Amino acid sequence: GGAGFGMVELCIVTEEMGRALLCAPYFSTTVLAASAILNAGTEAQKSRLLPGLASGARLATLAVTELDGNWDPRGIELVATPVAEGYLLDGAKSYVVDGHVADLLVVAARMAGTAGHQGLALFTLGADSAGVERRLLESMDPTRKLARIDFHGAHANLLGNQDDGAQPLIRTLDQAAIALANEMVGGAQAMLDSAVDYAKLRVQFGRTIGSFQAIKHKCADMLLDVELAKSAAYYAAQAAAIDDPQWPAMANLAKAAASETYLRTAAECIQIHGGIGFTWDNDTHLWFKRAKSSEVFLGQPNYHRELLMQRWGVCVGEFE
Amino acid sequence: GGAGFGMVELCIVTEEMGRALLCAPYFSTTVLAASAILNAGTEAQKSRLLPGLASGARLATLAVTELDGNWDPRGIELVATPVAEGYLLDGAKSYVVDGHVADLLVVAARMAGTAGHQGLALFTLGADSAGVERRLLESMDPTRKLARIDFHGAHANLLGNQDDGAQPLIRTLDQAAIALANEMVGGAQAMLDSAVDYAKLRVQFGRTIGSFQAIKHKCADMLLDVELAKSAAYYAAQAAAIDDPQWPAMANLAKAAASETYLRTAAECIQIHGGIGFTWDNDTHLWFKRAKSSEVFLGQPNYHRELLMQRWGVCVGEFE
Amino acid sequence: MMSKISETEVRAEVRAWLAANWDPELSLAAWRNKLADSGWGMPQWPEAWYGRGLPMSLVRVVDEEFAAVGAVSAAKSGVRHLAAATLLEHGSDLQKKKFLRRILTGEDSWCQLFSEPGSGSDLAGATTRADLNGDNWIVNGQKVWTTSAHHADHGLLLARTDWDAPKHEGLSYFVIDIKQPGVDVQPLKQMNGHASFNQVFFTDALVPAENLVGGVGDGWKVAMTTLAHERRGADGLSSPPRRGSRTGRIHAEERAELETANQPYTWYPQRAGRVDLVIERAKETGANKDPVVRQEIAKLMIMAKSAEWTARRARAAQQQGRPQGPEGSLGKLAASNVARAAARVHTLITGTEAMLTGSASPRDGIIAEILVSVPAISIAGGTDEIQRNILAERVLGLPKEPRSDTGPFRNVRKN
Amino acid sequence: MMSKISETEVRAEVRAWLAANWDPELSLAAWRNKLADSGWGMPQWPEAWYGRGLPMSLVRVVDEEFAAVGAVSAAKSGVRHLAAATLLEHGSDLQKKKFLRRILTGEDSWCQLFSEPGSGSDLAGATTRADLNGDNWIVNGQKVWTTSAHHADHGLLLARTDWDAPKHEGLSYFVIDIKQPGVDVQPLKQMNGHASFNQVFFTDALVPAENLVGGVGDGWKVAMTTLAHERRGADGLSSPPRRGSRTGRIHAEERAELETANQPYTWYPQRAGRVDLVIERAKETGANKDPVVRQEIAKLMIMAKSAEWTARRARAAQQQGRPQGPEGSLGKLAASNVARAAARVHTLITGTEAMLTGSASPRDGIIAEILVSVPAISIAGGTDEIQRNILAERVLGLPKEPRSDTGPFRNVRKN
Repeated sequence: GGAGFGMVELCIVTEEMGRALLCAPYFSTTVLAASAILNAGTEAQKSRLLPGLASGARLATLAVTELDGNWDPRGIELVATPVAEGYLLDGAKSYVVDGHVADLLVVAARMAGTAGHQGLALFTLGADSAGVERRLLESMDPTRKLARIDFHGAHANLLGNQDDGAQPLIRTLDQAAIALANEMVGGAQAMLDSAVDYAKLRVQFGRTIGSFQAIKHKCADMLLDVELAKSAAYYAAQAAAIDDPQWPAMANLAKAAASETYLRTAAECIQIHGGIGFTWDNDTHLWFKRAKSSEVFLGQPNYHRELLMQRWGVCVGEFE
Repeated sequence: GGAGFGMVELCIVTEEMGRALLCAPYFSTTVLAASAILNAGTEAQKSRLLPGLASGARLATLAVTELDGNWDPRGIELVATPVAEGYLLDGAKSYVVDGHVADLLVVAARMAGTAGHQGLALFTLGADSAGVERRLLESMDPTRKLARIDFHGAHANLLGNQDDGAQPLIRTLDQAAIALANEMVGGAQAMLDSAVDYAKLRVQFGRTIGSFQAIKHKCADMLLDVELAKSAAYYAAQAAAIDDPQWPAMANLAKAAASETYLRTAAECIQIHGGIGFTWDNDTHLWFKRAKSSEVFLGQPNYHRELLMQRWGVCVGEFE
Repeated sequence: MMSKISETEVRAEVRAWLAANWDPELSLAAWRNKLADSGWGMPQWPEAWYGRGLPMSLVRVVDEEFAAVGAVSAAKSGVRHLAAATLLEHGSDLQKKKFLRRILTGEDSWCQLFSEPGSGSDLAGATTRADLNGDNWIVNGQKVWTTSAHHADHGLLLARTDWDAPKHEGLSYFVIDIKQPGVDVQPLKQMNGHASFNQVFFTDALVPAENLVGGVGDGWKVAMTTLAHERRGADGLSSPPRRGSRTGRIHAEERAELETANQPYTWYPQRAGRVDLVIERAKETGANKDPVVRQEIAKLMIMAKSAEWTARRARAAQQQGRPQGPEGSLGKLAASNVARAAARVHTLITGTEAMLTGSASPRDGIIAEILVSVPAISIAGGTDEIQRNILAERVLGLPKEPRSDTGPFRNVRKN
Repeated sequence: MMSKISETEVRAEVRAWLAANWDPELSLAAWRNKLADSGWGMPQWPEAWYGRGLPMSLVRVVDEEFAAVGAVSAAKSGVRHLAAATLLEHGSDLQKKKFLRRILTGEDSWCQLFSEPGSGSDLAGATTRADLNGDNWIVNGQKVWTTSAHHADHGLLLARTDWDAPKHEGLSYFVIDIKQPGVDVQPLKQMNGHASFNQVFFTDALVPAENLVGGVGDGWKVAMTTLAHERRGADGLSSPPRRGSRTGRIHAEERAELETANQPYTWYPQRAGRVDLVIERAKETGANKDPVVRQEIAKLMIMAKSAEWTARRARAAQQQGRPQGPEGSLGKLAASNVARAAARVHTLITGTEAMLTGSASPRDGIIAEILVSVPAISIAGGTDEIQRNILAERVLGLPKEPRSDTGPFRNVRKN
């Protein structure tokens, strides 16, 4: 068991999807929702909910962030009120990946009157439940669809038991950060390959541009950048898989490393392509936009760097 | 009159000294001490103290920082106690430029029981006064000598009148930052020139290394870097000269810009020289060490950047 | 003394002429034909060609008088003024006669046909061909990055006329009629959704022999004139603010003209990173409370301000007579660094919202447009790499690289 | 199965031999001569040459047994093992006979004479000349960056013997006696105050013809062997920790030997930036309370950790049989970036105190030594620029640049 059952396999898949820029709802259903259910759910809930997701029969997603786009669970304001059976959810979530198409919603909420990590829990409900209002957002990255979801007294079930508090959610977000880091290094590798291929093809001043030191050295730096980020992403996946106590910190490290690398590599890939790389018909911009969106999705690099420092005890962490 | 009488001229001199790495006690006597006297002193004090400094008959310096190396005047702890005539100074100063050879010391101190900017004032005394103990520090930069000075009830005179408070000191430090920024861009220009000259001379693989794009582009980036820092340093000097209300913020801007540029340029100059650039007999390291020491002297770049933001009102400044 | 007097004279003369002729109810074309006939539209042009041969110092006086009464100037926007400058320097009398008047009346618009898919950084590597057949040159090939070709009447065409000459010597320069069957103009959509440029395809397009500008093989030399004026234009010598009311038929027509002219450029401020928005955004989002963000803002502002003052120093040097030289590349390179840094800081400030675009996203989508437009600034108008070469070779005097594109162009490696 | 058996055999054999022969009261030389005679000192070497021809997999077993009783190993430090590896591969029997035994007893020390003032990045551009005169080669020229030449007995010399051959084909490889009048060794002081290297001047220095390693003109090929072993050595294959007491004459002698061997390298950890000190320093100075500093520490640690794990991935790949290739340049380049970033962060943490040096400065001067040593890491052992070329050409397969150093070396441009 442990945090990372199947983490390495999961990350091999996300890396490939990042490389090929596949738009399947894998991240929302498997990386986010299924992990949340695995981390928080009772055995009964797991066996009721997971098969449908695994078979692809149902799509699911996890709703954490709210309108302020804050990824720190302590910022969650959506309220769950206990009723006869289950809970009523009131509030708004945003930046919910595939939230407009998901059949099942896993929602992070807090008990009325609680604050910080106290009183946080995960809930599940059908996306078509009464009191659920979904709106597709216009996202820069056409390959990662986002939705805003408003809850007006929508009826939901508690996932697992309430005294687990924030831990299952935090663990899910850390796992997702590792999976995303691996997706990003896949994309970064694709940008490096594309840049190098073009540099070998494109001729200016009677030479392939790849024979100019300016381009050669740029590509060498991209290679180093990508190799380093890959090492971080792979290491974090391994650490989670073996439940190394360091693994949550490694999630922050990998996410920060991969974010910077992916964006730099995508930008350099456009630069090496020159004007053509800035055109719509050249696909490079799709990876660039994915890199941009991945940079802030699940938290910006500086957020993860600060978390890393706190988890390493460099400063007194208010985080955990 | 105004803050910047002669600032432009002063900065032309410091830029040249930075370029040639002159080790005259100009910065301590003219930039620091004389400015402090001009900013704080009464007419009588100016006419008594300045001629000797101008003629070079006496060396002087300004003692601000203490053992913690803090450049924020609010951190000053050295205490001045009023006596029958004058004051007694008790405490320690460090990183005092040319403090070991100066004849006249200008010392920043606070009245007992005060805090923050309140109760700060400048005092003068002869370096040979009773209760003054000086020790030359071992400084990385052999061209900028530093001393620690301990005061044990040393008798000193108040410079100007006490209710001016911290303003003359703050103004002196801002002027010094501008002068230092100009000194630094002079040094950076010297490093650029040296790198370019060597790149035109040195042959590897049957070509001058200056014909390789890796070196050409490095030099081009150095040029841009130096030109930008120069513009900041010159602009700040001008702003101070005409007493533009923005000038103190420009001091922070110029100091931060020049610090980063000087260090980068010196490091790249060593890199372009290769192994020989790392040897003692090659003078490049003298500029490198001056760049390193100038980076933190009068406050690190991040300190000045934060001050800039506060003075621009980007955030509520606790500074002024 | 001399110039002092003639300044007064000029001022009196233009003032009198405006008093007698300026009428906001005229059509744009009618008014500008008056300007052409009188020479007041382009006073620095020679008297023989719609001008009055005045020195630039006095042109300022004329501008001031036009501004004072709010009179509309001759058409100057876009490639138009590059065409005029090039034709004045290298064109035949016939060409000047054919084209100059309708350039300054604004009745014709122009586009520049230099860049090709295969020759971006390497402009002189153009492979669009022009072959002389009787009285006509037959043009075949493709150009790209052409602004406003879709409503241009004429194009400034750089084409290869000799494949055995070295690269720079086999090019010729033509004025080509865009509105002919052999010319196909297609819009080119960019990653930020705008389509500011065109691709232009030539299939046996015709250019009358009389439209060759300069001699056969002089194309590169003539193109240099066009590019020099383009660079100078980039400095943006702005006219004094116009006084007087903006009502009247002519102003409506002029506004329409300007709108068309500016349409391709609406995203250019975003391409440059919109440094002007950074501090406002930090305050409105509360990001200004984060010391880490403040450091990044400060780094950006220091770079941007220093770049601004560097440009100012360069202009000051020019006003002291030093010609605008390769230092231009400093500004270009600085602009790239500033724009990239600004995009980073805007992301840092905007956070998760940076995943959104369109009118519902921050600042009506302006922030999103910054993020997807900045990549163009280090490419358009000469890549950063080209700028570094220029600075290294022409400012620092570092040696050129060994060339691989000498000898007959036919034998030079191409795409 | 086979190797399983022989592992047991080997373990028994070496254990028995050690039981019979290991004696901490022997002199270092006496003990190591026993090692040479028995072949247990270099079991991977051929039986003909002081070894036992064991595969590397079994060498580990021997190391373990030596460690178990705390027995001293053959001399391996410094250039010595490069000399041995090179001679074993390219040396004549006479040369092996002359040099190998005293290499592994440690009685002779060696230095490497490749780099020259005029050929740093371009090692094959060496201009130190060797001219055959009867039975001797006469050597004239200068070498630099030579570690420990001042107490070396022999040098591995790369010198030019043919000026009409192309650059790489005109070099030959020699073993030269350093302790002769024609060889003048001068220390070379660095900007950090250390003098870890020497300059070596040759004035009609003599090399007996029998000391030519490989054929005339094979110098570059032979030097490649030396450099390959140097790179592999850089990976640092560490032996198992030794058990047993450290008392006894032999251990004292060994400690002295190691001290001399390591003396030039005391500043190398500082050159690499001492990332290990960063977090401690942040805590002891209170800089850890500044979120801006924490961001910079995090950026550094992320880079350093990622570099560490990248090296680990490379080693893992090698253990799966992939040869240690140009990926080595990844680690070299990463180390430069890490060291520079570490120097920045140490400055940020140390603040004004960074103006000081020497024993009264932070960490007894270690911090100051970091700041003035880091510039060496991007130069020594191949500049960052060279590493980028290697990565671009050998890993990414990007084309080489047009060469300017072909043809007879006599005509190639030099310093």
